[in-house]
Amino acid sequence: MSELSVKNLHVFRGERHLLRGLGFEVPAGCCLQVVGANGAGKTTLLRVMSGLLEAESLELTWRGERVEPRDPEYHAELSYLGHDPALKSDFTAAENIAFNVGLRRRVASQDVRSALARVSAEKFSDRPIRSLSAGQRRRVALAALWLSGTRLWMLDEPATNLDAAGQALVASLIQEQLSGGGLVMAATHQDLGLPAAQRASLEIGVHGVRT
Amino acid sequence: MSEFFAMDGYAIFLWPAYLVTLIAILANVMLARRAHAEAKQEARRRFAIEDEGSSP
Amino acid sequence: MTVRRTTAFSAAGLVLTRDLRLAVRRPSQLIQPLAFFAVVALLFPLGYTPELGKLRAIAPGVLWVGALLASMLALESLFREDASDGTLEQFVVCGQPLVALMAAKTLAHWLLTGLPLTLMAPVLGIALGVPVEAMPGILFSLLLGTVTLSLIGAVGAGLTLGVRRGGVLLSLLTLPLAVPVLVFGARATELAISGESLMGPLYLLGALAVLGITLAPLAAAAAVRIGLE
Amino acid sequence: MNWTWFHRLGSPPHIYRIAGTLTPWFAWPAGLLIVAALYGGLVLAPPDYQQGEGFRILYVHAPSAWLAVMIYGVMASAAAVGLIWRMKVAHAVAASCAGVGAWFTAVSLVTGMLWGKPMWGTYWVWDPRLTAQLILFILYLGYMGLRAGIDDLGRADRASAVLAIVGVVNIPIIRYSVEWWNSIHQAPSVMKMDRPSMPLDMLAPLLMMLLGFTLYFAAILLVRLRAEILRRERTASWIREVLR
Repeated sequence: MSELSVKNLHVFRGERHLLRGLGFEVPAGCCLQVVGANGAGKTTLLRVMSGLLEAESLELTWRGERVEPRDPEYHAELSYLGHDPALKSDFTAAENIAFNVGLRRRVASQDVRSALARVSAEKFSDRPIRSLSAGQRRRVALAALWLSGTRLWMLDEPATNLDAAGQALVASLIQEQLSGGGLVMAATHQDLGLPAAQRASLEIGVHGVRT
Repeated sequence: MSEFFAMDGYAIFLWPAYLVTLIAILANVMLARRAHAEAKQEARRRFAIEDEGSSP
Repeated sequence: MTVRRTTAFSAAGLVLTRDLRLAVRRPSQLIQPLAFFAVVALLFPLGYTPELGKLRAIAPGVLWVGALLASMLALESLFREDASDGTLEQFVVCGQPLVALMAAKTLAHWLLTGLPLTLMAPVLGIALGVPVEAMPGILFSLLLGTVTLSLIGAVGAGLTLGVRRGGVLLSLLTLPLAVPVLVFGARATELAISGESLMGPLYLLGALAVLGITLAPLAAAAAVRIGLE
Repeated sequence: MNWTWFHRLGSPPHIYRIAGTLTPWFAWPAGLLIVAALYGGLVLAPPDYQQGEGFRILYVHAPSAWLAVMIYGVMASAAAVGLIWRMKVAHAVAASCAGVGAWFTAVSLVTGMLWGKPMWGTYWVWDPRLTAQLILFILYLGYMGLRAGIDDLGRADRASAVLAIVGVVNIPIIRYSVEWWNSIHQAPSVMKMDRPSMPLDMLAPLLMMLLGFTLYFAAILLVRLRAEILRRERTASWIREVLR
């Protein structure tokens, strides 16, 4: 039985029956790449799995136990990176990371610096987010993700606004997470350069995946 | 009969009150029936879209 | 590396300090409700009468309606900013009880708007002919009242999160729920001005505050979860 | 492709059918009771020694006021059931209540004012019960405004459910605070008519009207419920037979 399994997932967005009876499994140390046309429901799937969106019906099993996607214990082991990086524009990168990760676990300023170094964002760590470019902000968000040390990552287009080096950073962060036994669900068309054993893909069609 | 309607002077307050209540009762009957009819109409439209959508 | 998980209490503390530090960085937002309250209170003499004797009679109503509308004004930004930059979503997903974080945000909102409004009321009271001896009574009743207003407002702000142009709806939802606070508060102020004991309405205001503290964060958490979808 | 969502309690197709068969069983008795109560109230009941014939407005005012409060209670409890057990049918019931409730709150206000005019010479009197009904009307407007403001039906259901529950907790507090506010300011009070002291031939029509209005509401609720169920069940297969 794999770490994360989903059965009978039905989601409506307004009138549209977006996800119809979706089911899949993600073993430990594996990255499930969610692909599909725009508006097919990739973001919806990730938000439902993160407990941010209520599904019509969903049977979610996490580490062998049936859980509700809104359960705080499940959330404690999950990180969600959405379209906009969760950063306060009046704070500096360091302050933002200290807060976002601090909500989850004790964080020392040394940890924050090492996270910023991991995403090579040291040089703009003390400037308010307001003054950073979209790509730089995305790097700061990735630093917080890396530092959070959660087991399950839900990434929605993680490489948006990133240059080639940035995309390579995303791939290496994911590889690092997988080698540590973690799981990743990423909605991205980017080739993450993962070996077949660590990669699975889920096609979300306009009519959703038929069971 | 006419002194019944006069309601010894209270007529201009009493009958409007009953009229307003009657209007509310009838309006809600009509609104409820129309809501149901509209819901059925929408359902037919949805099925039409789905049937034409999913047939290959 | 052993990872020591943040307790709910310290997470709430983090949210509280974050909001206070954010407010310090952009003080203009703090001034607006106070300016609004001052303008509302000072319009009455112009619209009614300069005679302090007459103004004193309507002072309780003016102060409380003014405080109510001013705190309503500040509610709009309670969640909207965090929702737009994605940080509110992290509150839901960070594994901490959302109720605790909502309580922290509401407390921060009260410290930044309710408390300043309360401290400002006596000053405006003087302009409305309120005797100085009444100041403690006014302060204390507004202190309790503004707490409940912030709590009710948090629920309203959460519910209207997912609504386009939710500002007007926020007031429509919040004002009827604030009627008890207004009634007891204005009466407490009236008694304070006339020098009588205001313990009665004060207890009732206290009761409303306690009820608000226990229920409002729960409702606000549910409302925000739904509003963010 | 055939899928249906099974809810533990009251699966939608089942409720839809029951609502259909029950409606006439509520509608007809309601009609008869109301007509009988009208006759009793307008013809048989003696005039009030104080308010004369004017008191007969009671027979439409009191039942409307009762509906206004009772419907909010039904709406809030349906909302609570819907929120706690995630039952769409319960949300459908709550959605069906709001319109009727607001209507009859308005009726109770208008009839209250028409009753107050001969008594106090002015249409609006800050009588505690009238004031409380006015606030209740604003609560209904807020509820309907919130529902209208959210496009997604599921989200509208849950958000309005939270509001209904918060509202119902506050209604007794608001009523108490308005009564308290009235007592300290000795404002005039129109509705001194407390029911038990009324003689039987005055009281009987009132009780019949109350029951008649309640059954009437039940009939309206069932019709609206069918509409709301169809909206929420979207393209469930059982709807095909219904539409045939």
